[in-house]
Amino acid sequence: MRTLLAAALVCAAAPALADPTDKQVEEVLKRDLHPRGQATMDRIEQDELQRACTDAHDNPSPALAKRLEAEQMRTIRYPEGSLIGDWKRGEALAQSGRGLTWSDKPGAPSGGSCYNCHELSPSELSYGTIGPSLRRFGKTRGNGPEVQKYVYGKIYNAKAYSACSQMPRLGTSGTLTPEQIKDLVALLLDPGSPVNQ
Amino acid sequence: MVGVFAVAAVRPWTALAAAWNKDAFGAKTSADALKGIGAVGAAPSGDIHVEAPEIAENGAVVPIEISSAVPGTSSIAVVIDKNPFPLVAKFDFLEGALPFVKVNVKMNETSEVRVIAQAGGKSYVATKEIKVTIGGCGG
Amino acid sequence: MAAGPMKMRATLAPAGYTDIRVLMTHPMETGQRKDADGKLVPMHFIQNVTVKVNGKPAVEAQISQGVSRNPVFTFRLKGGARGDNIEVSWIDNHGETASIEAPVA
Amino acid sequence: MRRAAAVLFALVASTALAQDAGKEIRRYREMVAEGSPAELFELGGEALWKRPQGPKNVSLEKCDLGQGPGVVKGAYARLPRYFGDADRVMDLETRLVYCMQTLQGRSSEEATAHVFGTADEPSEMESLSAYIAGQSHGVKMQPGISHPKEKAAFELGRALYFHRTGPWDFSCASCHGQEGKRIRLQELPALSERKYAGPVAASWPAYRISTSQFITLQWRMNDCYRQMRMPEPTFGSDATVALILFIAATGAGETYAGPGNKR
Repeated sequence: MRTLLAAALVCAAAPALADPTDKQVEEVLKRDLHPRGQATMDRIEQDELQRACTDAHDNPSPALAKRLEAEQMRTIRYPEGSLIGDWKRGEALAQSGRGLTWSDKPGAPSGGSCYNCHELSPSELSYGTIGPSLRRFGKTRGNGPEVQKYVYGKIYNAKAYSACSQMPRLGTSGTLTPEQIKDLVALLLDPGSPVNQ
Repeated sequence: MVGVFAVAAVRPWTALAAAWNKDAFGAKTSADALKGIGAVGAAPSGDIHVEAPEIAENGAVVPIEISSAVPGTSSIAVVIDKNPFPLVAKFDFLEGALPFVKVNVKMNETSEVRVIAQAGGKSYVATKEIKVTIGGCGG
Repeated sequence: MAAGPMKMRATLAPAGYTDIRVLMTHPMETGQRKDADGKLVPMHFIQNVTVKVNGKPAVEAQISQGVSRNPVFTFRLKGGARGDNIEVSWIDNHGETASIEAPVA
Repeated sequence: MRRAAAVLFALVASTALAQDAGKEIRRYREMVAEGSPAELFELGGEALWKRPQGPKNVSLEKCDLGQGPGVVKGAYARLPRYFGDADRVMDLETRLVYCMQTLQGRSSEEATAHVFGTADEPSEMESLSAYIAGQSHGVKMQPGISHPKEKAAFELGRALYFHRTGPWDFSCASCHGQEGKRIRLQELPALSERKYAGPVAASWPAYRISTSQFITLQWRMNDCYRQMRMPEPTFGSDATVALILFIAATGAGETYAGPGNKR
């Protein structure tokens, strides 16, 4: 493990700053974090959306939110044909919290981490509550083309629908493949999925 | 609460030759484990009290507190159906001990947990299902 | 990690029994776990635990790899008096042993 | 009970089933906390504190944790704080590394080579933390918040807490930002609020049941950044100390109740 106590002792001479700016925080992160595995230093650079949400404490003005959402909407790529995959594979993806960390194998398929924040299948009691419950999602909202498109898009880039959402942009960030996202759409919408029982 | 603490000293095992029921602990089914400890046909009993959470967020540590109100209880055993080796522990209570024990056990998955009390040559059983879940991010 | 420290507390409970809580440092390996290099860690677990009061056995336990790592047990003795000597000892499947003694407080 | 139950938070559950699950999980944690092996790590840490080590072959017993050389009682409850000799704000582990360097003559690399232990190889740092923190049990927590560098560290910690970045756009507040939320079954305290930060600060460091390992706040920061999909925080860096001070100072006034137990 790399350490920098000695370096930190030197850095401590930096002047005290009240309410550091995003740029200053970014400089601190560049100094005090180091790359490990696939977690490289470029991840420290904020994009425009992250900066806007940080500055707004995740509560952007309606006008700003609208502009950010429109920009994010343009990142969504819909595949040809059906948006519904295999709910069984979707359930496994929803369970898995792996992917993109320095301890995950680079290139190995990621999971969706869905149960970390959402209630889905009734048999899984260990679910998080940061996001809304998705129980009976397809049953209450239907599973026509419009709903399919919405669910696919929401998983692909949640920020296109809510600018400062806490949900990762799972497609835009390259976490999940289009096939995987289709499997998650099936988990939510397929009448045979346990989510809709 | 004031406790008395001491640190262990490694020393020769001084008890009588330690007996370990290889057959019972090596059994791969609850039925064989029960046979191994002579508890086939144990009668269900409401006098065995099993205090355990219905859901454990980690199968590596599942606390179980057991006491028996069956008169003359001489031993308590814990058998977990879905574990690769179901017999987890057997406690023999000699003169001076109350038929009580609290212990942390491992559970591979959600399972029935059987607690066997033996008294006067007879066996009694209480069962409880404990669900094992994932506690945190899973990463 | 092999056998490390043990810790014990023996107290007279108001309800008239002696409460013994003992902590043991032991890996309690099942023989099914793989280490960081992907190699199976051999089975290594405590098999017998004995509680003695003033030198006389009161509880004799046989346990398996199904007991959690760093085992903790609570036992109760009928009655008892301050100063009674409590000794808890264990032996594992490698023949390693440890024991701890303390008077009832 | 001295090792009374781990900190538990009100749980807003969406269904009756989930409410029962929450209740049962609380019961589970209470039962586990009664027999926490944390005490074994405290014993191990005390032995390490007194063991001569390093090129100078001396123990850490003369280490100044902020209350004077060798004073361990109550020291943890006053950390992190500014140390004039190092001219920097330090948390417990950063200070221990400093003492290992200055008293024992050890290199920073050697002293921090194995700071995060495993069940098979517990770390010296974690055992020492268990011992020292345990010596503040029952003491009111008052980390340093008056020196200009303490104030600057607090402001930096708060800014880091809300700073969104990385491939998943996370800040600390993404998870620890609202009341009554959880990840899986794990409650997520909103650490920017006094009523949540206090009990949390008062329960670290802690024994982690799922890994049979003793964990510290430096470990917690490290693993949160891992799960944020970010690069790794350098052990004892100003960023980690600033976050720890932000949480500790936000929760100041709580009586230290650890070492605790975590899932």
